[in-house]
Amino acid sequence: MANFVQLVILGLLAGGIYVAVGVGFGLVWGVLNIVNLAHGALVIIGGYITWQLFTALHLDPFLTLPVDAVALFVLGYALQRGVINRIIRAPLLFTFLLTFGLNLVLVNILLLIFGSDFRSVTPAYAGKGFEFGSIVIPYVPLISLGAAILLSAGLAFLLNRTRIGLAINAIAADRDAAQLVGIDLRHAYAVTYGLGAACAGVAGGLIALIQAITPTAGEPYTLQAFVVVILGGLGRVSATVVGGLAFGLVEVFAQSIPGSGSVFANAIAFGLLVLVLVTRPQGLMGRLR
Amino acid sequence: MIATAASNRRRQRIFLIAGAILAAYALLAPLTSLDAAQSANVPLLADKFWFQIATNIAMFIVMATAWNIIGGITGYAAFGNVAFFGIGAYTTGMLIAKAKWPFLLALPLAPVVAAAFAALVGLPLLRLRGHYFAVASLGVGVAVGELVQNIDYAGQPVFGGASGLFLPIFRIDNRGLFFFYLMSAAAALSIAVTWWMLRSRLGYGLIAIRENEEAASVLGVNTTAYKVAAFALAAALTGLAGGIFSQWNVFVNQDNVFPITYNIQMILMALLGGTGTVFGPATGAVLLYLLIQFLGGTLPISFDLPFVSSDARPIVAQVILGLLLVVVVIFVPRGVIDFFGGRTRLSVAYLRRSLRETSL
Amino acid sequence: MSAVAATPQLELRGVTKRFGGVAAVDGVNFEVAKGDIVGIIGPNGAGKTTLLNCISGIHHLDSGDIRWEGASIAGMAPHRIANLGIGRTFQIVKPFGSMTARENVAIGALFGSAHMRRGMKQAFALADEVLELVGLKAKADQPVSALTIPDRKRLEVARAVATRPQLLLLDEVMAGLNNVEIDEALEMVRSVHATGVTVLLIEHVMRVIVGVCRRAIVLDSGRVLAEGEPEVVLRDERVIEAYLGERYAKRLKSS
Amino acid sequence: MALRKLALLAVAAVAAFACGTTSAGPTTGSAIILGAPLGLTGSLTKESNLTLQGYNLWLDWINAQGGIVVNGVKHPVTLRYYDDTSSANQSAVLMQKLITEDKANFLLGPYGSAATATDAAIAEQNQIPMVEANGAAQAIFNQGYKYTFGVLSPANKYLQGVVDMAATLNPKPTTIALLSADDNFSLEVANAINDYAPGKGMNVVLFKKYKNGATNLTAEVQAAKAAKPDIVLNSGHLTEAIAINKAAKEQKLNAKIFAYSVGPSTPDFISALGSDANFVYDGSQWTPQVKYTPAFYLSESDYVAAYKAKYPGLGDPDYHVAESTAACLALQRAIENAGSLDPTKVRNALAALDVTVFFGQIKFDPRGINTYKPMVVEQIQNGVHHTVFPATVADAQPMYPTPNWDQR
Repeated sequence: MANFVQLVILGLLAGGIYVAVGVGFGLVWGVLNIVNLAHGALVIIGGYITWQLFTALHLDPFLTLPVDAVALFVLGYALQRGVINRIIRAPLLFTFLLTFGLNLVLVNILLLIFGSDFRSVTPAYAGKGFEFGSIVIPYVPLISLGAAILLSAGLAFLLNRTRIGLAINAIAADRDAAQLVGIDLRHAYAVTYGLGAACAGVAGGLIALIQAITPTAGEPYTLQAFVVVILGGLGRVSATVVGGLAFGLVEVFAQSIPGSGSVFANAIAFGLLVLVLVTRPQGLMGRLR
Repeated sequence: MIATAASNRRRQRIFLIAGAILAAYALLAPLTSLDAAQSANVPLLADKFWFQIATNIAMFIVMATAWNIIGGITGYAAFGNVAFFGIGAYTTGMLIAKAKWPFLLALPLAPVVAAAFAALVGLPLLRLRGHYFAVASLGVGVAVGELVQNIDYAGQPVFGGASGLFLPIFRIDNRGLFFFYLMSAAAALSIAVTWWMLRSRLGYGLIAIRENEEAASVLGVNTTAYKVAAFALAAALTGLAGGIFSQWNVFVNQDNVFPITYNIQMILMALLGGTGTVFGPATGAVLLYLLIQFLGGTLPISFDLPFVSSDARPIVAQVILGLLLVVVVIFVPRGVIDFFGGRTRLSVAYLRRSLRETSL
Repeated sequence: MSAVAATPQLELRGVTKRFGGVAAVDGVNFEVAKGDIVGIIGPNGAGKTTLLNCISGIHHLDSGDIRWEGASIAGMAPHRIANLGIGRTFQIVKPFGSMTARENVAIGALFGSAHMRRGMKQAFALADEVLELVGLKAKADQPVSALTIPDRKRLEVARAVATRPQLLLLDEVMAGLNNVEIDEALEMVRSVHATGVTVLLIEHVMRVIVGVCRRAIVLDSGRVLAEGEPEVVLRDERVIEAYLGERYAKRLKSS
Repeated sequence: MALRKLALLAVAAVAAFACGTTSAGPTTGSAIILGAPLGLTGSLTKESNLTLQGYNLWLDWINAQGGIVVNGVKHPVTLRYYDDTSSANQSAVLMQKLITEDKANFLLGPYGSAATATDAAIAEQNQIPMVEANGAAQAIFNQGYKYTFGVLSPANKYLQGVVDMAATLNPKPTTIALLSADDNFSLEVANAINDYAPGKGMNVVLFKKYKNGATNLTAEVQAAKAAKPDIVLNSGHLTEAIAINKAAKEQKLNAKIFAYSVGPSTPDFISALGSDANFVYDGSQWTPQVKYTPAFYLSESDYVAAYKAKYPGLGDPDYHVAESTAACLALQRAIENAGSLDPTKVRNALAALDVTVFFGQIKFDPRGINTYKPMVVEQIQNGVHHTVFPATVADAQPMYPTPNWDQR
């Protein structure tokens, strides 16, 4: 029983990262209809910013998260405004192509700047945690989960309670109608992508705390973001939170299947994804639009 | 599908003839490497490295053209077609390495197994649309590779496991030539299938599905059957390429035959050349493959980058590749085949028009 | 011929379709005889299009049955229903954008009625015939994007006619057309009907119903409210007051 | 600025040319061309760069000598390498290019077992010897290929040294939890331990495979914790080693020995984990502390010095670098022994090779892999790598047992 509880906790904690990775991806996909293959690269840029600030200035990694967010927002805004906006009216698959190209550019620029060394952020309190009998709750993943939830809540607030958020929702509902009521589409699109990038940056900061990063380390996260967003259901921040936590749980429980269960973690996750898509395309939490 | 004026027809014919000449050269030049040709003092026009390049190009022509059947003609953005390549490769690989079948007997089963698998997963998957189908097919692609690598029975890997499959080296004179022509035949087959499709009932049904699935169904198109047929056909061709690859490459494992990057590359090629057309994906495959090799510095025509150290050269090459993709996507949204079709000319006005059409 | 009178071509029995908790079509019963031309009217949201979707197999029924020449077609896939000889158009036209007008119509000829299936060449020949019938012959080789709205409506009808249907379901083909265009469209419907096709059409434009239909069915909130000869039905006090409102009532009286 | 650089380069080139012609001894032969595909971009960039460093170190040295001596003639050496973007299939393309277009006389291996397996088949088909240093999976060597030689100890030896060492310790550890990535190399390492440990009186109480490249290994660590082992062995790569070490600390998985097949030997492991890297063991092909009696080339300490001079700021060379250099040395000595540049003669000389260099003994078994050189065991002590086993080459005692996490 204690083991089961521990696994649930580990799953939820792991899910924190997936929530952070998923919300930005889901926002860009849901609102702009862009499947952002450069998401993983944006995540890792956030990781490198956190690492750089931690190494050079000894800043606490969690305090660097706002810096990640702002820097990535600016980068994301510029990418959308300068590049991605140019193909918004092209067929869907073109966003695959374009963002794949962007991913290649970003990853290799990181490789030029930072080299291929593995970088990791390990603050003094890393590895420590609360203990309740045999159950352990480590600080770093716990704070990461908190940060991810906070990030999602902030994003939800922004989308539902602010002017630009309402504009973004209007775009998601009907782009052309949104333009008719006077929304500056180019700006709103860039803001949306910027927000997605900012979320990716925060996720990257958290990821630098749990693993060693290299310029190519972001690619798996693009795949996982897919799964998380679909599991939860496209179009709502809260759904992505559920999807991320569910994905963490699935992964941890797949790993703890005795024998070679854990090598099928991806197969199980994607199998589940296909199952969800076929039986309930709106996701666990989503509404059909 | 638009009627072209006479002058456009003429231009189109010129491009077709030029393409045919190029293809004939590519297919015949390797023959100059034969001993008989060499002893007759025929100049060497293509060596083993060029077969290797050309065989790879033919392989990508098959993959991109096959993807075009489901992704371009039917309009279902399949994102996991590499699964069929891998299944084809493993089918042939298993039959040769484990069951000791001869290669030419094992090869025909590669497309059959791949198509059967596609039909099986296609039934539920093809009910999904748009990005959902893309993601689900990607999921299948990832999951299949993982299962093939890790499935054990009684403690022993069923499909060679992580060590992969080593096939005996196919002993034949002029091995490189043999696989080049085999893969080229597969490429020609895939193009021929596409050409036939676009003139057949099947092709019209699929395009109707792409343009409006509901309208197609009330006009009597059995959409499920047609979509599954397109998916299976794409899978069969891709599986055939995989089957040839397995014996050509000798070594088969997950890294080799289920690379996720192929999913993206084959789509890139089809889009770059022009989706939904007969020759577009093949053109895209040739261009993108040569571009990648050119930037990698492996072609005879090479280039130097000023202010870039030799250490940074490969990295900068990747950055340039990425930038080129971005530029092409933005400025040539209908693929380069558009310039050869006779309807449009490459000009500043064309670039500006494409930019305006797709911009926000 | 007496058998035809005994078995209606199309028969709806208690047809019900719900979305969430709301019944868009609620226990609808009616029959259409072979060779008839019937109009369905009703205010927006009355369930007219949903009813057509039920007949053509796009929606699955929640309850009830639809019979075609005596045999149930409920639950059949749309293409099979089309193959039986039931063609339809969409209110919001759904052309195949990358094709020419001729190719659009050829799709109908290629895939339509199962027992009249033909090869590529005959299909295109039939497409040309139908294009002539609807008056689109001159624009046969134009891409759909070059067609005007009325032409696209014609194309929608032409495509359905090319399936060689025995029953044609028309979903507001006159909507958005001006008076002259409506007259042309009316002529088109009459000529299609004259080739022996049963027609079931949804319309908002009353003079269409009055002009061509032998019978009208009034739908409201998913239920059949009245049925009969158009003039009679439209003068029915209940219909006028409950559905058509003051405005239509006045207009009808003045006409 | 660029112009001045260019001028300097030109002067240097002229000078080098002048020196070369005067000091090359009696005669200078044609250049020997070596070829290697390497993953200079993509997921294997780090390890591939280490491989390239190893090749380049030898290249500088041999060309400073004037080249490889074949029958009294000095042949300078050129290395041709291309970026395979970490793709095994591209590696095959480049292999063919190196053989056909660049007319490479001999081949050096790429990084990684998948690329090595693919390339081995091409070397075999073209009958050009390939000496490789970075594909330890034995499956490659079980195919009867005659032209592929691996200077490194095969995968099954990787962690056996740790088990051997553990057997000498007091109190003797008796239980092992074995975690392994699911790639071919890692599984060979793990399977070998699973077979080997019982003979040394140790039980494998947990054997768990995980996905290669996994970054969330918390459930694996949890399972290991439940098994309460004396030894935690991980067979994987740097990424997974770091993830497991972090998770073990978080979840208070304590054991007497933590040993990882790959990872701790790279400086990145220590820089990523800080003091948490202490006490961790790894099986290593080579360490800067080993003491062999080299028949030629540099001694261990000179090798380290040469590395630091050429690549300042990177610390000591790790074993990827050393084994890559060793591959070049094996090839060099075989060419010298063959007294010919004929591929088949050099291939035969490689098969007959038996020489000791700074990397250890290089001798190939009939399959072509070096089963004669022992693996050594390293431990990180106070942030520094020390060799702790076997005793003959050790420079420190194992710090045993590993204290609990809260006392580290």
